[in-house]
Amino acid sequence: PSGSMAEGKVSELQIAIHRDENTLTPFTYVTGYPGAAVLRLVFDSLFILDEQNQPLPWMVADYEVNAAFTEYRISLLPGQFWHDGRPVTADDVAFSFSYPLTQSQTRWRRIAAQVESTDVTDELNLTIRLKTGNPDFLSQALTDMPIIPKHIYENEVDATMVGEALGSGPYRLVEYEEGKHYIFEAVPGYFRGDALVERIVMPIIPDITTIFQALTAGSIHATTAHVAPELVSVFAAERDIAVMSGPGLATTLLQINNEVYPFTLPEMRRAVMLALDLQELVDVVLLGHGDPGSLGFFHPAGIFGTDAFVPERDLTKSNELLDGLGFLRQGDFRVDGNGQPLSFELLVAANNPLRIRSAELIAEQLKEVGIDIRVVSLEPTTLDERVWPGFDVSQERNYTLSIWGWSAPVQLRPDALIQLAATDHAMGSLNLGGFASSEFERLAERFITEMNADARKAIIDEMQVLFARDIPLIPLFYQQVIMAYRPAAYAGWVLQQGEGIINKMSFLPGFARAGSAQEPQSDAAADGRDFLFYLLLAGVLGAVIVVKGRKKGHAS
Amino acid sequence: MTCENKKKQLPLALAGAVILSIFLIMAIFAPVLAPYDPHQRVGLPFSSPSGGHLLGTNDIGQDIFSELIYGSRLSLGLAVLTALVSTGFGALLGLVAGFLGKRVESVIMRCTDFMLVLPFLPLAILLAAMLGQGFFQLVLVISVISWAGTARIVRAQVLKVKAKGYIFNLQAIGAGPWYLLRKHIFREVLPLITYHTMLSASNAVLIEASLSFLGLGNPLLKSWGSILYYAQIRNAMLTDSWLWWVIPPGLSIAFLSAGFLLIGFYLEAYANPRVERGQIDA
Amino acid sequence: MQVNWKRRRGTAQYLILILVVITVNFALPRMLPGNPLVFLAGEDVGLLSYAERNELLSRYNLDRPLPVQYVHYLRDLVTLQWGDSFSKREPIWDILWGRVPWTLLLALSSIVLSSFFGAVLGVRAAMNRGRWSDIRLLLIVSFLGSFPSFWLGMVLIAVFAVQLNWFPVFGAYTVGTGYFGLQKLADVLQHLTLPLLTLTLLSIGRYFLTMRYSLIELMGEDYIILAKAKGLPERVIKYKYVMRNALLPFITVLMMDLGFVLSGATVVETVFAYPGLGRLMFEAVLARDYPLLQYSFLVVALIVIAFNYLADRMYAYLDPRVGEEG
Amino acid sequence: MLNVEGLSCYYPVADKEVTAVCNLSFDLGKNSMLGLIGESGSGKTTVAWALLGMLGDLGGHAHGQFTWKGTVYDFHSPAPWRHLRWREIAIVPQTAMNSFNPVYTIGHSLTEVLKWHVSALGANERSARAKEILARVELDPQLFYSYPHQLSGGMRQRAALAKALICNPKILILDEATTGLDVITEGNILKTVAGLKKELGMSLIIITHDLRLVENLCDDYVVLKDGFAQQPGSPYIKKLFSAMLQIGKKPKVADVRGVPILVAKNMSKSFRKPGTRKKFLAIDCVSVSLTPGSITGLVGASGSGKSTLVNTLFHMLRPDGGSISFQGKTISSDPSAIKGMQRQMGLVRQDPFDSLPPHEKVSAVVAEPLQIHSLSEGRQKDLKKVSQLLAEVGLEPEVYIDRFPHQLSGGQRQRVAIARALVTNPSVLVLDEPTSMLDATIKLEILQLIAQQAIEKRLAVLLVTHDLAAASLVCDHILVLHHGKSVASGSFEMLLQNSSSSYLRQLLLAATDLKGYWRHLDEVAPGCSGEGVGVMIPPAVSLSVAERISNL
Ligand SMILES: Nc1ncnc2c1ncn2[C@@H]1O[C@H](COP(=O)(O)OP(=O)(O)OP(=O)(O)O)[C@@H](O)[C@H]1O
Ligand SMILES: Nc1ncnc2c1ncn2[C@@H]1O[C@H](COP(=O)(O)OP(=O)(O)OP(=O)(O)O)[C@@H](O)[C@H]1O
Ligand SMILES: [Mg+2]
Ligand SMILES: [Mg+2]
Repeated sequence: PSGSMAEGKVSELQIAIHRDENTLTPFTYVTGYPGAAVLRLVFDSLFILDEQNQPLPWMVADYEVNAAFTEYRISLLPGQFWHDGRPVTADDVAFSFSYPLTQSQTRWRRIAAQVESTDVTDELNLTIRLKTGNPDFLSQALTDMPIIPKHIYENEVDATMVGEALGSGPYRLVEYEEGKHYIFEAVPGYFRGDALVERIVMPIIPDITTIFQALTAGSIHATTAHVAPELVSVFAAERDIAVMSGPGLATTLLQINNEVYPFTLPEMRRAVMLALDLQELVDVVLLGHGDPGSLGFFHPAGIFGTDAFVPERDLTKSNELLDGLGFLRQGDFRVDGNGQPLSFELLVAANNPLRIRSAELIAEQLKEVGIDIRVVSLEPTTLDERVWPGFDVSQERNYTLSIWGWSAPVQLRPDALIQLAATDHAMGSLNLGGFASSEFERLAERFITEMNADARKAIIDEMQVLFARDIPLIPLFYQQVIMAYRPAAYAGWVLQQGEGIINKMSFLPGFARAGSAQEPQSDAAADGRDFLFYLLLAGVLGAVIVVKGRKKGHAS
Repeated sequence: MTCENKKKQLPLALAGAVILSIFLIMAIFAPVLAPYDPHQRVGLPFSSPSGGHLLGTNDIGQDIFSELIYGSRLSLGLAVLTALVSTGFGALLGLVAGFLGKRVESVIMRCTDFMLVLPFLPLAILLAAMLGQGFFQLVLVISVISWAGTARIVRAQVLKVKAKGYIFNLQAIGAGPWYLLRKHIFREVLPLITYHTMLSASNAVLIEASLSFLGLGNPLLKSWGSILYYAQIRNAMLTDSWLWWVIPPGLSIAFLSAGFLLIGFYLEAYANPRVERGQIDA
Repeated sequence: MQVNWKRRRGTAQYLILILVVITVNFALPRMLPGNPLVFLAGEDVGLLSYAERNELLSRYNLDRPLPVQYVHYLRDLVTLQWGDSFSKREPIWDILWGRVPWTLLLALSSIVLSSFFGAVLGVRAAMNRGRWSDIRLLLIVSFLGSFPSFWLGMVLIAVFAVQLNWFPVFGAYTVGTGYFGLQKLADVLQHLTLPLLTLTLLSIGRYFLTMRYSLIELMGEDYIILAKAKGLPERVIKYKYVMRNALLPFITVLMMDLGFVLSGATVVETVFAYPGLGRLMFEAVLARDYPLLQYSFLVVALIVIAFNYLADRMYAYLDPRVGEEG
Repeated sequence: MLNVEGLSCYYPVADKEVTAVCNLSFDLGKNSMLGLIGESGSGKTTVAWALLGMLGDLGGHAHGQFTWKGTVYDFHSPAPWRHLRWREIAIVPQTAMNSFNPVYTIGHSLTEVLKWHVSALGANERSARAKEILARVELDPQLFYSYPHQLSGGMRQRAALAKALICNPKILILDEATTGLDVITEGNILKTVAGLKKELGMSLIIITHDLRLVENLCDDYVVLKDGFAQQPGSPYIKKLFSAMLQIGKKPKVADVRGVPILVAKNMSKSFRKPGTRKKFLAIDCVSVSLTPGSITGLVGASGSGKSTLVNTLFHMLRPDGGSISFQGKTISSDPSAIKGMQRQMGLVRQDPFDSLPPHEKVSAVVAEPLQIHSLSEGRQKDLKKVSQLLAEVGLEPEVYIDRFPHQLSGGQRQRVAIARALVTNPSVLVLDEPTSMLDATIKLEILQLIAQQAIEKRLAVLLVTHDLAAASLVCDHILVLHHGKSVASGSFEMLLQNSSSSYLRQLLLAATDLKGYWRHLDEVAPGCSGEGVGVMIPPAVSLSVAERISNL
């Protein structure tokens, strides 16, 4: 039930969310996507990321950063209120940057840990002082940290006990039923203008196929779920459904355990890399709706990436490298120096068909250079436990190769490569392959102390070069973010790169796209389904006739 | 009427046998019958049926027809093996429990109670983590969870049969429990056991598919269930491809269990000769 | 005296069973690879320092030796202080309360429907044993029961929800409406239809076959033949007289099915986004949410045991010859 | 009232049709009683079921016509059976003992019929009527609350009669309905039925082997032989009637006393009283001892505990008290000892419809004890033995050996059961009403067979019977049970002379002369023991068992 109201406003939208994100407070939500994304409808942050993931002042009227990147002076825009009517003050902001330290929620805690002190000047002004200078604090932390109401949290020892999601964002969470739905209502008099959609109803639908059935049926108007590649053409042909797409930032990669022979040898890793045909992966698995991975990890279209590191397949070179290592062919496959066949297990999560398919393709591709890959699918948490035991890279890993993935925010972090490859367990907290390189360590140290933006970018480029040379891991592809929605219901959607269309900008005047109703497209709607329908109808009719016939038989 | 019945039942049993043997032949001669290696990508992903690919190709371009033929190996094997193991074990315990009664019975029954409430999903994960995710592990997992049901039902039926006068009579003239179980009780519950064998056979195939659906199975095994799983997860229902991707494996599973049922039908006539007695609609 | 002893032994056995179940529900989740850290620490769990991780573990008593944890669990269990779920961040009681009614609605109605139709069709088939109508029914029922549940669910959605728009695609009710009273009821029933149909089609086969078998086994009995000679209406003989005798195995199937639908409808609940226990448990398993797992499994286990116990007790009532000395 | 024209009935047996009844015609007048007699397997039961249109349910089919209230119906076509059954024609089937649904109480079964046929009655009225009718057939109205398996064979037969009477049918078919009753009860029951017949203008078809009944009660009779009706006065009919047993012709005393092989001392068994929590003793300190070569008769009213005693002897019921010793050894609860004892014992249970495995052919049924006790000497030899035994009990092996039990008549099943009991050459034979469904000729043959076996093979026999004539003929020793107590024991003659047991006298009186007994009952109040009882008892003549057999 929705209807366009006057002035292009919409009274209600049904947006399916593909998993339960608990009470949707900063301390109870579960995943970065869709959890944190939806959370931002309710909670504001000082800055937000715009369409291109560039920081944009939001709650902030004016700000100033000192040269050492240790002091961030911020003055808030007036007229901001919590959903319970109290005004948002600098005090709340300061509280938001200290309170998470007492909590176990790591994402906020990590930010708060950088803060040495906060200095509240008056109602609307404060200064945040960092322990060490960090030029990325604005883009990484100030855009991220949700501002929470001090009066709600201040006496709470365990923040997860606060069930009510009370923020200052454009939407108020009015109802949450565990496992069933969320309902949001636009907050009147929001300081950036009244939201264009009065009410958002988010049913929780765990099965993606069901979500798209519902979208086809018209019972939902949009969804947090990304459209599967094979559906793009289907939806494109569908009159009532529009599709929006952009590069994806979620990275699917071949994680290599650098500590397991022969992958301890960079040549071996390089040989594997050269034997892979990433474009084929994209074409077959993603049907072209994605981009092949860059060895420098960062998406070429992203902030830090360049397309210089997208590898080309080169079987001859790969073979040469392997031969050079003394891994000679014996029959179909090669054997290593100890006479052991080059045969490895490739672990993959059993719940992710794209990754399973990728693994199968990789096995096929590596077979061509004489490497035997046995794909093993594992229940996701079991896989985690083998690749990333205890989520602690210092613990003993138990795998050789695995198809792994990092979510979109990792692509946005300037220090992503350090996390992925630094030897130090605290810094290289995502270094699942146990990559160790003194050269890289030096780069990392330089990066941390460097405050100049351009110099930092240069170091990142150097790191990417090193990645492309030593190959600690092999990024396979970045799946495009494709979103589908019913334009007749609402068309103001803004696609944030790598994330999707569920964000504040989609709903706020001045940010949302103009021109709501879209022209209906061609009506070549899936004939197959019509056929299915008639077939089943015939089946039901047949059954009815049979039963009736039997009854008659009885009567006589 | 007996004559009619017999005449009618023989072709049925034959039909069942034919269906099963077709699948069996499919399984045994898969390499000969299948046009392609089902693990090989031989066409464009998601292509429609054509001369080269009778049932089109799947999401990465493997030939669905070949997948189907090779799938019969695993599905048939899984169905038969699980059915035999779980019903065999379950029926045996059910018979013993129902007939011997007393302490044996209550111990066995508490075991079945326990099996019935044993949480299946964690168990499946645990066994998969400990034993791996191969074919035999799958057989084991599915058997472990399904024998208890058979045991309970068989036991309930045995209790009923045990109360019959002729069993009482035979006991009186010295028939021991094993003798009675073997010669009479087993025979009386044989149709029920056959049904359960058939049900567990098709159930095994379904459980395998469902495990895949939940991301707990092994979608790498080429089975009918995994073909369906990919069809489902790659949204075959929203495109045209359901016609050649979803219907054939679905029908195969259905025909397999129909085949088993028809055979069971014949067995039942053997176990209970009073076929023509007491048909109320006569 | 003797009876008394027997009963006491029976009770003891059930106590042991329940204790074993309690223990297994404690141990099994903890034996799984992985841990619930990701839900305790949020998404950036990899950034936890060593000390932070330890602190977190100790806050939830996860660093204690298992026996100690077990004792804690037992204590919480009996004092009914079940605490919060790791992944849901809500009291387990509340979570269960939010789910159990829906599960019961789905489970019970599917059991009622499938047992009813299974029984009726089973009687029909048995009465026509060996004839075409029997074989036809047998084939249809076995055929329908041979499709994977997710597949069946999807087909139903595609036809009845998307194409015909007769039923909603997902959920247990329309979200965000002010329905109440009859309107609400109609809405809930509408949402119930498709998942119910799926579950029913799936489990009808068992009832059908069990009923058919039990009847055929009875059909030759002299008292059934006499019942007909007594001029009782056919309907009465079929659906009352004869069915009563077939109840013993039938009830067994029924009680067992209950356990299955309570916790095993995961797939159907997922496909239809139905907020039942099955999906909850499945998510809890993936999350390694120990407390939620152990208590929800326990609740289901107790319900199942209770019903099977009931079934056992009913045997003697259902067939007075059973359970007497002989 | 009812006119049957050219009734033929067929059963399929192994792809062939056997004709059970051929071209039978008869009339049944209003308020009349028709006897349907003939030897075992001649088609009597078949006729009865055909009249209810039930042959189809037994696997057979019928041809012919019948006229009912002026309308002609075809047996073949779906006649208005629904309206005829029970309201107009009711039956006490030969399977009466097995005709109650075991999961319902007797009361439920009775009221159910009422519910569907006499819709005007309320629930309370229905149960009142049911209890009343139970009392009428000499059953304790409390049995309303019992389950069928808690009743003795005779009690079940009477309950079946109650069920048949409860709707006041116009025609009542009694198919061997009194075989499980002692003569006194039988007399009383028949009197009740006769009374009802007069009262309600009911017609009866009585199927029986007891020709005295036919002689004394029936207005007319039809004699069947191999499915064909016999002309009145045909030699076959004469032969049939001459074979009637006359009690008292050859009584005897025997003292073949040896060492008893089976001794049961002070056996007691209690059951719960129906509808209450109280217990009663079904057998109360009863002792029996069986000696090789002798036949012990166990007689007593229906429900007096005979079958219960038999069951305890076979360890199928755990007695509350008492001990059993076999071949001098006390048999405890040790299974192997029990099995060893059971191996040497043969058993024929009271209800032949409930004691044969339904899914085995006769050959397998009879040979089964050999299998059980691993006495089998190979298929061929076993089969030969079985054939021989079947022939001895009067069943042609070629015809019957490949049939299933449900394809046999009641008497045929009884004989199969006897053959089965004899197949292991047991040393103790326990027979619970083994000849109740047999006609006089075959009965004599069977009794002769048993007696012969007793002598030749030194068999100890316990014969439970209501047929005092038979008992007096073959039994060396008789034990009389009354309400679970052993009230008298000794040789037949001794018991007659020592007339302390008025109960036995009554029994004998009734057995000797039915008409006289009935008259006697009419004169004196029911249940009394009159003066002239002794008069009818013939003088005792001592005869050895061997002589008795030659006399038979
Ligand atoms: N269902 C059946 N199938 C095949 N033959 C049958 C069936 N029922 C009875 N018969 C045969 O039909 C003949 C007549 O049987 P019926 O039961 O009418 O005999 P009866 O006169 O009642 O004998 P009895 O006095 O022993 O009860 C017998 O030879 C019997 O073997
Ligand atoms: N299982 C039982 N439960 C309760 N009462 C029983 C049970 N079996 C027998 N009785 C009762 O015990 C008494 C004796 O029964 P029994 O069968 O021994 O009689 P019977 O002498 O064989 O009679 P009949 O000649 O009628 O067969 C009856 O009153 C009967 O109701
Ligand atoms: Mg008869
Ligand atoms: Mg008796």
